[in-house]
Amino acid sequence: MDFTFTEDQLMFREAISRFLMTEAAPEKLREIWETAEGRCPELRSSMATQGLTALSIPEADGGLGMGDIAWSLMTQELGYYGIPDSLADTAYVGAGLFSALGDDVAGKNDYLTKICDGELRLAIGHQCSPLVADAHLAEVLLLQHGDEVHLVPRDNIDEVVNQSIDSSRRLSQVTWQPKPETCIASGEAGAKIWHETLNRGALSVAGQLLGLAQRMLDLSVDYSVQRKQFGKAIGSFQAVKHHLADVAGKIEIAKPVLYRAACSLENNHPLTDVHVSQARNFCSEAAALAARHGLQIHGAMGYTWEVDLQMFMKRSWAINNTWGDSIFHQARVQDYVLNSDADLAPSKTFEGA
Amino acid sequence: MDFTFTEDQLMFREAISRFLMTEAAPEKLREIWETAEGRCPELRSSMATQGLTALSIPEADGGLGMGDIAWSLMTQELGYYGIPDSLADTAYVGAGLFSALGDDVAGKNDYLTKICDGELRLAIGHQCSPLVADAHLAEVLLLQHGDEVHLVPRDNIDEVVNQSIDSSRRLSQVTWQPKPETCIASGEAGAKIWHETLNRGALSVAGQLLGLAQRMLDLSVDYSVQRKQFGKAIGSFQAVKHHLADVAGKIEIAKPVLYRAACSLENNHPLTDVHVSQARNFCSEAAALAARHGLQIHGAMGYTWEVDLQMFMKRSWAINNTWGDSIFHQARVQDYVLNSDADLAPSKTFEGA
Amino acid sequence: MKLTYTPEQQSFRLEVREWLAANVPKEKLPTYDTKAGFELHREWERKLHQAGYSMVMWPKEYGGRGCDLIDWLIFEEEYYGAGAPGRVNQNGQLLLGSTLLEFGTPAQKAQFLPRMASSDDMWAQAWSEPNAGSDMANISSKALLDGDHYILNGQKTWSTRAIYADWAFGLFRSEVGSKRHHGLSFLMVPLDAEGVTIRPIKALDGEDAFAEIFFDNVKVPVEHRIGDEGKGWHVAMATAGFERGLLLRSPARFQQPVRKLVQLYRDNKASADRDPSIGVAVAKCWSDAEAYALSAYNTVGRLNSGAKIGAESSLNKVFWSELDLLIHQTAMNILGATGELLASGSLAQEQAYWLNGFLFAQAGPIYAGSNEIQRNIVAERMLGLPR
Amino acid sequence: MKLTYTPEQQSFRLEVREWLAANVPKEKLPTYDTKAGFELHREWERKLHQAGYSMVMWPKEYGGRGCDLIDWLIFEEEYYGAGAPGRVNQNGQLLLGSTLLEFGTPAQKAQFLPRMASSDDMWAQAWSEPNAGSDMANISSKALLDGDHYILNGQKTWSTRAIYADWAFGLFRSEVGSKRHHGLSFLMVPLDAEGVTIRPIKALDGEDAFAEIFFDNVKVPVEHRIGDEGKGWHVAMATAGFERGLLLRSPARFQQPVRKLVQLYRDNKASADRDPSIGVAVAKCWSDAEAYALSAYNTVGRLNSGAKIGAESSLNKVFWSELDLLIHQTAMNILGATGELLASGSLAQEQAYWLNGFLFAQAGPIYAGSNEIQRNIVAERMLGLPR
Repeated sequence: MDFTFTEDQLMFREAISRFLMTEAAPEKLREIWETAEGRCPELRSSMATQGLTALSIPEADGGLGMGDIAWSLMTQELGYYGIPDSLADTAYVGAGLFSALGDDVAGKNDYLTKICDGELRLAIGHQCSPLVADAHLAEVLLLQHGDEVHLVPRDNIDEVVNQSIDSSRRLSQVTWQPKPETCIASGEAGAKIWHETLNRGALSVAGQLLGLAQRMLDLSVDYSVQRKQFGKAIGSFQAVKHHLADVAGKIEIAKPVLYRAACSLENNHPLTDVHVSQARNFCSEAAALAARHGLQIHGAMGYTWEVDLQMFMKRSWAINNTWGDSIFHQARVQDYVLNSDADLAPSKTFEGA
Repeated sequence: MDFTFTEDQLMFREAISRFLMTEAAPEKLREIWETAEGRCPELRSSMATQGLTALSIPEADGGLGMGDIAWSLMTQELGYYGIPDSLADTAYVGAGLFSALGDDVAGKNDYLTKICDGELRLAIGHQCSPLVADAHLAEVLLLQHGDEVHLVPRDNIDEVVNQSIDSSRRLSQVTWQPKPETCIASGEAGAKIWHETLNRGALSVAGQLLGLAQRMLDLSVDYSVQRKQFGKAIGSFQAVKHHLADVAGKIEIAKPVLYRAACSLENNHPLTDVHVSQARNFCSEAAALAARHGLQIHGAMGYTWEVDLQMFMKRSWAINNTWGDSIFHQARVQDYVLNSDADLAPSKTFEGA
Repeated sequence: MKLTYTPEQQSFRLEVREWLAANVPKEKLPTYDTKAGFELHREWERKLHQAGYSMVMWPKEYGGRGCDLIDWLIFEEEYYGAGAPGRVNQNGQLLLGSTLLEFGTPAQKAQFLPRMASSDDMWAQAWSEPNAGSDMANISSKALLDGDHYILNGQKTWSTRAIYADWAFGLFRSEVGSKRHHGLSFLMVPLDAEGVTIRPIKALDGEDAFAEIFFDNVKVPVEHRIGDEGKGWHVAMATAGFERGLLLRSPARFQQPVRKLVQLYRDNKASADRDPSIGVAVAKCWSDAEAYALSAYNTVGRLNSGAKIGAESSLNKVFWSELDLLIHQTAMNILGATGELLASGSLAQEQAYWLNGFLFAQAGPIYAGSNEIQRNIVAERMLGLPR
Repeated sequence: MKLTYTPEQQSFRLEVREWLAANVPKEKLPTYDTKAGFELHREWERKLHQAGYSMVMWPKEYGGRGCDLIDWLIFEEEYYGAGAPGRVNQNGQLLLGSTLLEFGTPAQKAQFLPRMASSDDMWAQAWSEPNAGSDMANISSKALLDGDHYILNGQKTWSTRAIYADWAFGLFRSEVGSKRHHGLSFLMVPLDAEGVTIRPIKALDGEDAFAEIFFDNVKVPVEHRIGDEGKGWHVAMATAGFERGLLLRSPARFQQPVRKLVQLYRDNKASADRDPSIGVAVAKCWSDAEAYALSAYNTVGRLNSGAKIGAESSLNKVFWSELDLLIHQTAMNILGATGELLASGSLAQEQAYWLNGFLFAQAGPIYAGSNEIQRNIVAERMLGLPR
């Protein structure tokens, strides 16, 4: 029983954090938000250079061979710095999907290598949403058709692009024709892949939401120390203190829940579904409260384009219902507690159902 | 459209309030709490002398001829002063039940007169609860058997008395045999009487809960002004202010909801069920928050027998699930909103379904 | 207590309903936070005014209809129920209008109210300053009396739609060296006056919804002061009370989105019921909006019996702003993955209604005095807790 | 990260489970807030101690078992899971015990810990004073050094079960004229010493759960001071941290009632599901209790890696106290009309479990430092906001 990260995991997180702090400062994000595509190829390349795209790739394929546990730290960093990129969908969720494919799938290793090198842009269309994020830039799309997994070149789809409240996001309605030659998994194997992909996507969102929550808390703490009203820093008012303490509480309690879910997913725990949804719910709640109280503490300033808070709030609102919406994840936990006959004794925390 | 009380109604409330303030001070309540029966016949008599027992009785029968609207003020006073008596069950709910009986029911007017004169103690057993309050002292019991209303002398029942967290309350499991000679209403008429009785009981509870909430708020405000910590009155701390402001908010919003429900019940509004449950829910929420924040502000003192707050908290906890529990009243509102096809346009506030 | 409408009230309702059915634009007007949208809303206001529906509770001589507050509530129910356009001039009409009716001279009323009712004059607030937000008394903009004029210098901010407006009203420090609530005067300023500079502030959604107003030796005649010299705080507090209270946010303003929320729920019932907290929240939204409506009718009844609105207006403001958050959060939960979409896309007309409402609701606990300040006011003024 | 137990941990769990199954009293013991119940609980503690389960994480030489914190969590899971009696001496064992282990001299440890482990000595806290509740530094009880003794004068209050206990520990002002956190010493006082008077305080439920302790020239040898003269605040703060943190309220303390709540829900599903907010609350209780357990294992992992617990312990305290309220409020909602019944009646064994828990939960946000104070601590020490 050891609920800690390895030194390697912690050091890699630290390195990525330092890197993103300089490479993805808020001014840079604003620039990217203003572009037509909402994305910056150079940023992706530089993240690849840092090894982020290689994280999930098996060491045999030239990657770092880390897994969901390591990603539960990294997605927090992507959230914290508000990275406007589909990196997690590609290098974490997509890489996980490719890895789960049979070795007979043509080009599987090539794709993994391209992901590892930061050369592949992909988009994933899961039935949990009618929208596909980043389809406008993807080279290939991984698309769901029932239990089938299809790997579809961009040329073979039609898309209508929508804008999001988060100016960096593009969400497409994708029309396409499933064909035998694009099908790379099906039946039970395909269903399992989609099931696991949804969990991985949800965990990616959870980590990003938690990072966003921490960023919004930090911005709000800074603001409350600087901003004066009634002759003193607003951070000295008890109402402000308690708002921020409550946000800190939501963040701290969400962390172990996220980490346990990552551990369950990495180890095929029988209750992975419940653990992932639980993690997503806690992280979602942390981000929602961080946004709400963060805005409240920023006052009217927080409601402006000029102050950075807005970028992180909007990201948190935008991704909150992706990779399974709130209803889906709440229902998975409720069903387990209310409609199963699971023994919920205190000794069962780490056991299967 | 006139959402105000008459001068008569307001003056009567004022008179009752002044009367109870002196006759039912906390020391008096403590005395009654210590008695074996938890009730004080003299207090009932003196309330009768003030006209409280005559409130619902038609003027023709020697009463004041007021109705649910007036009672929505009076029940608040009973709650505010924590009156340990089944007065509302007798003089409001019971009187309403007798009044609804056919004129052919033997003794109907005698019972009304006895209620009016403060000479009758009755208890009501409705299927919403397995318990009958005040059966241990009742001369007669009004008991439900399906759609039938039975008027049963105390001698004809067996009872097992339970104690409540509220030391003044006695709740009995009553065993009895329905007989033709005790049946005073049945069929559609009986069902209607029980239906209306439940609504009236719930409204009585709602009013008392609201009065209790106000009392707990007042006690907490007093305490927070007197009690000093860190060199100043705790009422000057923002956390305390906001706790109490939130209680005040719950109380103020509950009032018009209570009054509207009373008006609906008095006037047979088609949505009376929904309005009564809505009122009970708002008043219940106000009392629950007043207890929670009241105790929090009193700190450990609030957790003692010595400080008066406990009597009002316990009353509020004890009666909260009487005359329809929380589940019942929440479900009635939810069903209306979620499962009916009611038009909820802004113009429909005062219209029927 | 009699909670039914009189025949007169019922026929007023029908009359309003019919007029709105015939006149409300079929297509939603573009947002009034853009110049084009602003002017289209002004046109709509003129149309309303011509029909006598602009300010139903003002006296007829000032462009109103002389209705009582029950009629006003009825009007609002019909107005929101019909999905009619947002009221672009309401900061003036409701806040300054009420103030002028109470404190204005006959000449001021005659000069300003009719043009406000018709929206020939559009008004912006000039309350906040960079260092006077929640601490509203910390005003430093100056108005020095110079013969029959004030000379204004300083800066106001968070002035809603000031870049498009004709006039602004607010507090200025008119007594040199005065502190806090003392020595302030309540002034009305034409925004085309020499020395006025207006810079837009881009809001969360990218629109120029607010502005900063800079005053550089702006000359304003003494006749544009409301109330006595140096007594502006008293006048402003009355206005702030109106703002927090009933007028700015009539119950129908929340009942209408609740009605749409219930419809959204009913349309998506199979999916929404998988998480029962959704239905619970929808029912709570209805119940709260209904309670707010009841509270409004109750307040109007008491006002008609001679009562005054006190710190309850602060409770109102906390209540409706939190309700508005819950309504829109619940809608976002029902919409799920498509909730983040802007109106410009392929899927998103309904979504955009909710997303815009969600964004605007986020500001509710902040504007018109933050909810923290409102709770302080309730605790101190209503409950008597020490400052 | 490896979230599975070692074979040793698994066999420790089974060993504990078997012992508890064989030894936990079949009938619930009477409340330890009465003298008779107190002594029955003392007997139970002795039995636990004889089996080596009293203080599993203390060193063996002091009556413990030398287990690590993971084993302790396992023990707690089994202990609560078995419905074993409440720990009557835990204020001493967990709070003072931890303090002695960290700050005690070898002689103090040898004298006090074994008798505490066996509950031959029962301990009461003596923290609060009438004017030092939330403002814990406002202590005025005095301990004047006189040769090799302190002379104690003053009053303590809210001392849980002090009328039955053998010893008390707390802070006394030992430097004349000192203020706030300075000049305090941490002392242990035998409650049968001359000059000690104990008066019970009747709690909400009518039992003598607390007491006031009066000190009238009570002589206490210098050897009963923990830590340095005048440095008691530092020692006490470590103890308070333990209290708020993990030790006092292990996750199993909440997981067990949640398990029973889920059972209560399942047993009453048809009725409870009429209001879906019940099921939502039950699921939230499970999820929160589970999260608290995960947080505990995570904290233990970090402690084992050399980290210290800081202001997180304040977050813990807020979290579990609010969870406890929700668990019991939800149970009361499911029980409905019978929830108010005391155990003495005809219907009410199950009800009384929940009612007692409901009442005790009400105190959670108050004791061990009110939740308002905890939130201040988080804001100031963890987030760095100004005082």
